[in-house]
Amino acid sequence: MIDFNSVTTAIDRFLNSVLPHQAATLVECLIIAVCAIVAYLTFAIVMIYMERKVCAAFQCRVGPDRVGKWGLLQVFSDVFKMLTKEIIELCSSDKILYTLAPFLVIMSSIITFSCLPFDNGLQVLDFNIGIFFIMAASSFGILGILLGGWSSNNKFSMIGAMRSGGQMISYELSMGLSVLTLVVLSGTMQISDLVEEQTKGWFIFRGHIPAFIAFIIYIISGNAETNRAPFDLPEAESELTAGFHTEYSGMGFGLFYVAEFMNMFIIAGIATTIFLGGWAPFTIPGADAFNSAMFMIPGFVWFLGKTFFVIWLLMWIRWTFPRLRIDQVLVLEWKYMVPIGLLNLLIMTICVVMGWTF
Amino acid sequence: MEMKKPAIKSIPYEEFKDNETLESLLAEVNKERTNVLIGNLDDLINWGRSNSLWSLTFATSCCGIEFMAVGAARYDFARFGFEVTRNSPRQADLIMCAGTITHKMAPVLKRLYDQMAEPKYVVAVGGCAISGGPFKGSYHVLNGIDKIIPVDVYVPGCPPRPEAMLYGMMQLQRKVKAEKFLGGKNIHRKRSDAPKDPIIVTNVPAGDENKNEK
Amino acid sequence: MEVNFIDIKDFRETMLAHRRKGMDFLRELIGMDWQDDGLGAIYMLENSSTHENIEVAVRTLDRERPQLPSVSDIWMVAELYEREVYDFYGIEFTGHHDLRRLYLRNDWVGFPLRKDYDASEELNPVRMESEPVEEFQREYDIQDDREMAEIVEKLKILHYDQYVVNIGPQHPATHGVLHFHLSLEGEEVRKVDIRCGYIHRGIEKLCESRTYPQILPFTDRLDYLSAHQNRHALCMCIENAMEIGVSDRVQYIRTIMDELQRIDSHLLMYSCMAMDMGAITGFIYGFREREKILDIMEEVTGGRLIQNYYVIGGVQADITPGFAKKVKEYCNDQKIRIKEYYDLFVNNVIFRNRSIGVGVLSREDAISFGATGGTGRASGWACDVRKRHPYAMYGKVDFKEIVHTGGDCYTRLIVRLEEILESIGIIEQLIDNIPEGDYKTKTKPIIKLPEGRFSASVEGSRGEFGVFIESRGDKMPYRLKFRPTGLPLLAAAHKIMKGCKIADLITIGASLDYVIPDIDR
Amino acid sequence: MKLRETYIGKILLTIKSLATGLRVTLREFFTRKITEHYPENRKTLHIAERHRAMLCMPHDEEGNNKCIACGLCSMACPNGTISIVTKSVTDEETGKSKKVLVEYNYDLGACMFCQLCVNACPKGAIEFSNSFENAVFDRSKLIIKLNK
Repeated sequence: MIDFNSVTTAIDRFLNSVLPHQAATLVECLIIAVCAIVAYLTFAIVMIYMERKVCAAFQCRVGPDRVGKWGLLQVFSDVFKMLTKEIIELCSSDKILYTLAPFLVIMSSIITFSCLPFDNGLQVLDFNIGIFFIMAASSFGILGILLGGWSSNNKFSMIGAMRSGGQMISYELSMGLSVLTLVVLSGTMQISDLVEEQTKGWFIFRGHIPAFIAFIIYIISGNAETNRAPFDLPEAESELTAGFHTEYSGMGFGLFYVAEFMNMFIIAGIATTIFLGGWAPFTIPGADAFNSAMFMIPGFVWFLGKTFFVIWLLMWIRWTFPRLRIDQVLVLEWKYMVPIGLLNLLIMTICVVMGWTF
Repeated sequence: MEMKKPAIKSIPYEEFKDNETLESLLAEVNKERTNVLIGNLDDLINWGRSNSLWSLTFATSCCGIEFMAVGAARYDFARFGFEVTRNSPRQADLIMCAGTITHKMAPVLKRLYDQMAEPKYVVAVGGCAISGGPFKGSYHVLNGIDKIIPVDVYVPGCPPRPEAMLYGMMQLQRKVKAEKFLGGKNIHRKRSDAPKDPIIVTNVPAGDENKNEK
Repeated sequence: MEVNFIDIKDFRETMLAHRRKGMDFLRELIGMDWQDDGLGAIYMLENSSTHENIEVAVRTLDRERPQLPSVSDIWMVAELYEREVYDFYGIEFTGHHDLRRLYLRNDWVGFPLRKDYDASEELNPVRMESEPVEEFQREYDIQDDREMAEIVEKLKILHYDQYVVNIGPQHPATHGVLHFHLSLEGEEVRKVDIRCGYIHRGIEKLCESRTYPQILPFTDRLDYLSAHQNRHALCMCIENAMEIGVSDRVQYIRTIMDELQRIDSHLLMYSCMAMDMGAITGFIYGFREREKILDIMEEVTGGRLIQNYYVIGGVQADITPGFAKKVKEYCNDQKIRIKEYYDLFVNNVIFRNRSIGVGVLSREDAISFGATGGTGRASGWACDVRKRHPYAMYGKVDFKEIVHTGGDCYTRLIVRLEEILESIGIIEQLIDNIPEGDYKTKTKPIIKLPEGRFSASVEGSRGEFGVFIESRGDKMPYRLKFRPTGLPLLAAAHKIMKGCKIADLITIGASLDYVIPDIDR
Repeated sequence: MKLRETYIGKILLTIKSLATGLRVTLREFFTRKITEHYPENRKTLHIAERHRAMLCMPHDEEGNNKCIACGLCSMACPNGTISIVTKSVTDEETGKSKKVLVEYNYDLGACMFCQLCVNACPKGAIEFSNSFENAVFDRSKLIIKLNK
């Protein structure tokens, strides 16, 4: 198993020898920031391309294939066009909040993005309350959407913002419950320990039934958290033209568009971390020969493979179901997801206390 | 640096129609001398803009159904990168005016055009948008949308086939590639035509309380 | 068709008498300008159970302030019909509680369909500023002593401090350019004010200055999803008026083509309903089958959406040899594919929750609004013209008329999907035994209809489409009126959409399946 | 109480109906795509020969056409898209003056492809072709001179 800790400590030692301590940490922070943002944008581009190709595959058509070899350069041309579009300043909107909104959404998704365990040492933030921090960081993204909707002084975006507020805040609850169930199983909240624990066996297998139910609840509430169909009420095309980002043009809209895709990547990343064992390879307790073969494959390949499988699952759900109405969204949350989540938490604690987990 | 003839995949340059107007556009663009760096950057931006033209879902009558058929599985304009049809004029690059524009619809179309972000384009699809088509003599029909907004490409037909619409979009791609973006297309035109005070659709009476309303 | 005139004095009593005798379906209200005989209106009434119909007319000689008693309290659809006649002829209907122009702008000068209307550009230039939406409803009611009714501005349409939203002319889910002017309370819709006219092209005025063969292309562009049926209605009306015999082969071809167009329109209705409710994949699957029909149509008629296929006395060109094989191949494939729609969208629990019990239209309302077609049949009213007044081959083909009693959005979609299977059944009965014969009977180059009034009606894809021609014997009609299949649906929508949520408003609009150019003409 | 009303029943029915929907899209994910690649398949593209995309006047080898400049087509057209310029020529043998076609202008932008002109032409000089690639940048390019 390649351990990136050695690589990072080597860089740290080299920098400290050359520069004074403060300068070394500053340079390290700069390197990490640049790597995080570059990784963030490349994943965004890969995600947009994957979304358009997978959506086309589900709809028996071909998707972008004229720009570049199989349409690979399509998203780059989208990025160039988005950068060169004029940003319209609205005469009667709340200027400060209007420009602040996209950055709030982007900031919340970059912070949560950097908590994901790509490989053994490749993790930017690793607090001992890791999962709890992710929950907190991902929830102030809602602020951005609410501000964006309210400040653009457009009645449709106002309705879209109110809908998104109601929906995302209530689905934080069931997402928190399903994560709590897994924390009960694993016993720790630190992400690296969580994944370390799963090298012996993924939690979704070790936690058998309650873990699987938690996984289903997590996928549904993750879908609602990122405003994707069948919960895409805030930017429901056919009802509110373009929902909360109706008045945004150029890069303002570009930030919302990228943040939506990256939130989906983060939800899939967290699902892989706590359910499917992050960068931990697939191991069967008995067969050591098989396990050692599995350990040959590097960690981040495991992590990205599983994440993109979960993303494919989310896209499958998006391109099949019609949209829910706002009262059905809330009824589903408060009457079905929260009770089942609480019951599941109870079952999991009983299993852990009695030791029935693998 | 010379701006070369815009090329479209798998259709040779000669087989396109109306190359003369394109050549005159190119000649006008190549008048000033641009250095190599800006020229290449211009080409890159134009390549990006021409391959990702997002159209506004604007369909008033029969051509709208063919516009949906172009978006559906068989002709699929997602292959060209136009897949994302935006509903809000702020995020759309072009208006594909598919259908008849009547006197009552003309101010709405003009307002939508004003709300779009620069650089914006207009494709007139079908006989009604080009010249009023079958309803040319009617009292309520506008004889061609080029009377109120500048039109870039005309796609004749009533309604034009989906392939003809794709051909029209490729013509627009060639026109986008033959433009000078830096110092040309992106200079903010002084919004002279933009209305000073915003058009109020519901004129709001100053606070008169009409009590008999429930 | 003969029309009996009633004196203006006892007009309302005779109308109430007709209504009590069971004439509960107002098929059409035709405004007329007989120049020196004054302005008037023709009412086509029908008894929804015995299918017996009467034509009644009333006229007034005064041309400055023509006034007729309103019947909008007897038949609810008359509310919109009378606004249309006011818009085109300037006839004020006393007792109508909301008489505004339906299609044209309020600052439009003159009444277009009057014979003495001058259509000069200076009088009505293209005005570039949107007009402010009018605030008050205008009601004409006769105070007891005075002869003439006065304009009384009463109820305010939309109050200023309500949350007023425009689901406006350009909107992805209005199936065209329809303008919903809503006042909202949170997600609930308090008050709906539907404004149309954004695609009004003045087709009926154009028809008065065109010869009969030149009028035919307009019918394709009215309701472009029942192009064949509309054209069939006009050709049938002209052929009946001039007693031109049409060969059996043409009757077979016309019936098959009508049914293919009906399947095409129902597929589009399913696809647009799926898209409006967020299932874009359902939309793409519906269009995949629809493309197969468009291929068959293009091979034979030369056009995908607008076909220009029927002419007076037959069809433009004979069917191509491979036609029967392709149609049979398509019908078998469609029977399998339709199961896929049920699995993907119709039996989906999200769709069922969002559409069952939403926008319920009762049977009496359906009849009073004259909402024919799939919408009427979903509310329990057997209003299929192919059964009421059989034409072409429909008398000799056995098919079931699908009538459900649910009346909500879910039933309206189910009725359309089952009608697709019914239409396939009809096509399969006809496709194998198309008789030999000439595809067009010779007609004189200049077609002149004899004096008199003629009408014909046909089952369009979304309702009964009627044609009424009043001819003075020359090659152009004196007055030509198309019965809009969509306008009654809009009147019904006006009533159903009160009190629903925004998402329901879009679902109801999609389930009613109206086509705006057919409403505005 | 029927299964449909109970709490558990609703959840099970929901899962069953969602699963059937997912199965349909999954099966579609792996089926062959039906998209026609328009610009790539231009050589083999099949357009119905009855499709009306543009009016044209067929010429035989020496370049003369069958039009006798009678003007029936422009009268039959509801939109006035056809305008004919003729000049009268005195025929040698009979000495009578005969109208000869100089210019046959056809406005493709206003045509509604209703085929009334082709039906009205006594000599069959004009017909509709199915070459649909006519999009242009300039409105005046849509007014085409049909006769060579």
